[in-house]
Amino acid sequence: MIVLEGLAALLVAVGVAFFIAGTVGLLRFPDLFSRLHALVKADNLGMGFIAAGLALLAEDAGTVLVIVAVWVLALLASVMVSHLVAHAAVREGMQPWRKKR
Amino acid sequence: MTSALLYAGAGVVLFAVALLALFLRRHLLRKLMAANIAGSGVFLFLLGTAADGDAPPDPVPQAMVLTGIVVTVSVTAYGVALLRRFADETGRDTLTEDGGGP
Amino acid sequence: MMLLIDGAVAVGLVWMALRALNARRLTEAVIVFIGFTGVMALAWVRLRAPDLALAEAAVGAGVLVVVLLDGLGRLAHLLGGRTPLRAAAVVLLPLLSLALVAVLLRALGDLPSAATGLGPRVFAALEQSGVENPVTAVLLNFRGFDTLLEVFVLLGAAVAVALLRPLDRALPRGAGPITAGPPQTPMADWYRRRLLPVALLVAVYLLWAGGSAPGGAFQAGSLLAGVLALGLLTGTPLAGRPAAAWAAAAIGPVAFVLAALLFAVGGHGVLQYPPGWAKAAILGLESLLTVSIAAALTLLVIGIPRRRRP
Amino acid sequence: MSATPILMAAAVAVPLVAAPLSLHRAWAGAVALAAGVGTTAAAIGLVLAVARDGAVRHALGGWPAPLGIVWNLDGLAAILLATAALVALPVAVFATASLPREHLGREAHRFWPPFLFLWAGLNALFLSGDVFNIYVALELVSLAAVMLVTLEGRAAALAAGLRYLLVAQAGALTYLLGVAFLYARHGTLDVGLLTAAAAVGDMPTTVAAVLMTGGLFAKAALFPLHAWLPPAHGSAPAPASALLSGLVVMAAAYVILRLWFDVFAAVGGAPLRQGLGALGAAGVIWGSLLALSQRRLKAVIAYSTTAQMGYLLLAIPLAAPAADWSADPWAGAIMLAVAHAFAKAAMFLATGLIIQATGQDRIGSMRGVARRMPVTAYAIGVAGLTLMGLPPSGGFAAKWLLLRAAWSDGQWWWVLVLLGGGLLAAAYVFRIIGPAFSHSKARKRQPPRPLEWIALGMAAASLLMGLAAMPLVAVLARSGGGA
Repeated sequence: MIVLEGLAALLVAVGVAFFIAGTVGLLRFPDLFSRLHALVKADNLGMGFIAAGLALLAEDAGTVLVIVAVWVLALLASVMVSHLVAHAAVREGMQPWRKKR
Repeated sequence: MTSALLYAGAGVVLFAVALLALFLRRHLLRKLMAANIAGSGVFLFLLGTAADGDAPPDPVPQAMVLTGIVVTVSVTAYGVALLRRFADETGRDTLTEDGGGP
Repeated sequence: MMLLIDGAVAVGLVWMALRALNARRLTEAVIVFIGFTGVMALAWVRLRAPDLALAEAAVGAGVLVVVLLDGLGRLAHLLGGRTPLRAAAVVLLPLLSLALVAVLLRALGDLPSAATGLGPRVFAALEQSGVENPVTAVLLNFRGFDTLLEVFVLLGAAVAVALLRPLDRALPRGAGPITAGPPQTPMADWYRRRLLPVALLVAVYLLWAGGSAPGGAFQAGSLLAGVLALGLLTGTPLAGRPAAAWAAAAIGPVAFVLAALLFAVGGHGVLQYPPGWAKAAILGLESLLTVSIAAALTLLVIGIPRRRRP
Repeated sequence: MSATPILMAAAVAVPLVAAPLSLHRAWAGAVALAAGVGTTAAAIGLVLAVARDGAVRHALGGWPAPLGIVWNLDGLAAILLATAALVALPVAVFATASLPREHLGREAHRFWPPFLFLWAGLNALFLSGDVFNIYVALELVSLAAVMLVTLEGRAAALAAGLRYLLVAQAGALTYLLGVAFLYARHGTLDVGLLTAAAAVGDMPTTVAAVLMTGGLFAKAALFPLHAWLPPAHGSAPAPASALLSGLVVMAAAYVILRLWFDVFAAVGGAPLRQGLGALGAAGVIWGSLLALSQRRLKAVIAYSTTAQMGYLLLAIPLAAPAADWSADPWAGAIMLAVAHAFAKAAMFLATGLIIQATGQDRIGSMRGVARRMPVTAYAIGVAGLTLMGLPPSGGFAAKWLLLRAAWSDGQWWWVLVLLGGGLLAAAYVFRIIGPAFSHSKARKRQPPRPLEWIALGMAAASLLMGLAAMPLVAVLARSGGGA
C-alpha cells in the first residue's frame, strides 16, 4: 500500500515539475507561438502525470475512468484553444520570432 | 477556528476590499470586476458561516449562492455589454465627471 | 494539515483579489481575475459544495471570463495606462473599509458556533421533494420561487443586451445563422463532428446526474453555453433564426412560471408539485431550463453587434 | 378564500409570461396592454380579498415558513400592488401613443420587455415574505430599471445607466451580506420568524440591520447615496421616468419600511432610529435645495423624488414598536409613498408632453403652456399640490398623519422638517409653474389630447388619495403584525 502511495506521490511530483516548466516557458519565451508550445505541451504532459498518480489512488474503476475522461477532455480543449489563439494571431498578422543574425 | 470560518473571514475581507475598489477605481471594467469579487466575498461568507464541522453541509446557503452566482454573472455580463456600447458611443472607458464615488 | 491548505486557499483568494483590483495594466487585472474565479471554484470544493464548484467553474470562470475578455478586446483601443486614483478618496476610504472589516469580523466572532441552519429540515423533507440531491431539492422544490425569478433575471439580462443594439439597426428578423467568430478555421468542422457531441453528452449527463449527485440545470446549461460560444468563436455557424434562439431562451422560464400557475389552478398551492409527480415535473422543468440557460448565456456572450464603423 | 393564491400567482405570472412574448415586434404593444389589464384586475381582486378576509399567508410549493418561501399578502402589500397596477397601466397606454413620437420612433416596441419585467419584479417584491427572495426580486427590478434608463442609447443615458447598475449592484451585495448575517445568526429567512428571532438585538443582528439598510439606501437613492438618480431618471424617456421615479424608488424604500416595521422592530436603540430619521430629514432638505437649483425640467422633478423619499424614513423614529401598519407614522409614510407615486408619474408624463411640444427641456420651455396646453399645466399644478402637501391632496393627508404622530410623541423637530420640506417643495413647484402662465409666442406642436388627460388623471388620483384616506387606512389595518 505504501509503495502505491509513494509511486503516486512521485508521479504527481513529476507532473508538477512539468507544470512549473510550462510556466517558466510562458514567462521566458519571446513570442506568442513559442509560449503556446510551452504551455500546451508542458501542461498537458504534467496533467497526464498527475492524472496517472491520482488514478493509482482511486478506489474503484469508475473513478479511474472519470480521471482519464477529464484528462482526454482537457487535452482536446487545450488543443482546440491553442489552435484558435494561433490562428487568430496569424490573422492579426503576427510574425513568429526569429533570432537576429 | 474551523477552516470554514477562515473562508468566512476571507469573504468579509474580499467584500470590503472590492467595495472600496468599486468606488475608487475609475475604469468601468475594473468596477464591474470589483462588483463580481464583492459578490464572491459575500457568497464565501454565506457558506463559511453555514458549515458545521463534519455534519453534512447545509444545502440552503448552497442554493442561495448558486442563485447569487447566476444573478451576479448575468448583471455583470450586461454591465460589460453596456460599457462596450458606451465606449462605442463616446470613445471613453471612464465616466469623465466621475469625481469621488459613483 | 487541512487548516494549512484552507489557510493557503483563503489567503491566496484575498491576495489574488487585491492583485486583480490594483493591477497596473487592465489586461493584467483581467488575467488575475480569471485566476481568482478558478481558485474560487477550488474554495467551493474545500467547503464541500461540489454543485457550486461546478457552477463557479462553468458560469463564473467560463461564461463571465469570455465576456470580460471580449469586452477587454473591444476596449483595447481605449486602454489608457494606469488610471490615477482620486487623491482625496485614497486616504479616507481605505480607513473606512478597514473599519468595516473590523466590525464585520467582530460580528462574525459573535455568531453561534453550532450552525443553526435549515440543513436538518431539508434532509428530513428530502424524500418528498422528488430528488435525492439536497441542493437540487432546495433549488427546484423547497425554494423554487427563487430559481424562477433567477432564470427570469438571466433571461432579462439577455434581453437587455439585445436592447442595447443601436436604434438605427433594428433587431434582425430575417433568417441567417448566428456566427460571432472569424471565418471557418480548419478545426471548425473537426470540432463540430467530435467535440460538440462529446460536450452535449457530458451536458446531458450533468443534467441527469443533478437529481442524485452534484449537477443540474445550471451546470449543464452553462457547460452547453461554453461549448456553443466556443463553436461560434471557431466560426461554426449556428443554424437557425435569431427568433429560434429567443424562443429557446424563453421556453424554460415560461414553462416554469406556467407550471407554477397551473399547480395553483389545479387545487394545489402555487408551485406545489402534485404528489407523486414531483420527480417527473422537476426533471422535465430542468431539461427545459438547461436549454434556456444555454441559449440565454450564449446570447449574453455573443453580445451586441458593434455600431458599424462610420 | 382559495382563489386568492391563484390571483397572487397571476399577479406575478402574467407579466412574467408576457415579457418574453413582447420581444416580438408586431405583438409587443398588444401583449403588454393585455397583460397590463390582466395584472391590474388581479391586483384589484387582491385588494378586495384583503379588505374582505384580512391578511393571507401562502406557503409556496406547500412548504411552510422556515423551509419554504411564504407570500405575505397583508394590507400594505395589497395597496402597493394596486398602486403599481394603477400607475403602470396608464403609463403603458401613454407610452403606446407617445413613444413613437419621441426619440425611439420606429423602435418604440423596445419599451415593452423592460416594462413587463419591471412590473413582474415589483409584484414579486411586494408579495414576498422572505428576505433572500426580496434580494432576487430587487435584482429583477433594478435590471429592468437600468434597461429603461438606457432605452434611447444616447451617451448620457448609457453613462447614467452604467452608474445606476454599479450602485444597484453595490447596494444589492451589501443587502445580501446583511441577509447572510441574519441567516448565520437566526437560521431562517422568513420575515415573520425573523421578527420573533431578531428581538434579541445582539451584535450580528444589528450589523445585519445596518448592512441591509445601507444597501437599500443605495437602491432607493436616499441621501447620501442619491447621486445616481437625477441623471438616470432625467435621461430616460418620459413614460420610463414616470415608472422609475414613481415605483422603482418606492419599492426599495418599501423594503426598508417592511424591515424596520417587522424584523428590526426591537433592534438598535433610539439613537440608530433617530439617525435614520435624521438622514431622511437631510435628504428632504438637500434634495429640495438641489431641485431648486436645477435648470432642466426633468432634473428638478428627479431631485424632488430624492427629497420626497426622505419623508418615508421619518416613520422609523416616530413608530412605537408594538404599532401596526395603520398607526399614524406608518400609515402616513405609506400614504405619502402612494400619493407620490401618482403625482410623480403625472409630472413626468406632463413634462414629457411639454418637451415634445417645445423641443427642449429647459424650464424656459414652460412659458405659455397654460394657454396652449391647459390640461398639461393643470396636471403639473395638481401633482404639485401633493409634493407641497397642501390640502386636500394625498400628500397633505400623509404629512398630517406624520405631523400628528410627531406632535403627540413630542418629537417636535420632525414637525419642522415636514413644514420646511413643504415650503421648499412649494418653491421648486412654483418655479416650474410660474412661467406657464406668462405669455409666449413660441410655436408649440400640440400633443394628442388623450395623453394630456392621462397625465391629469394620474394627478387627480393623487388628489383623490387625500379624500379617500380613511378606506386606505382601514385596509392597512388588515395587516396586523407580519407574523
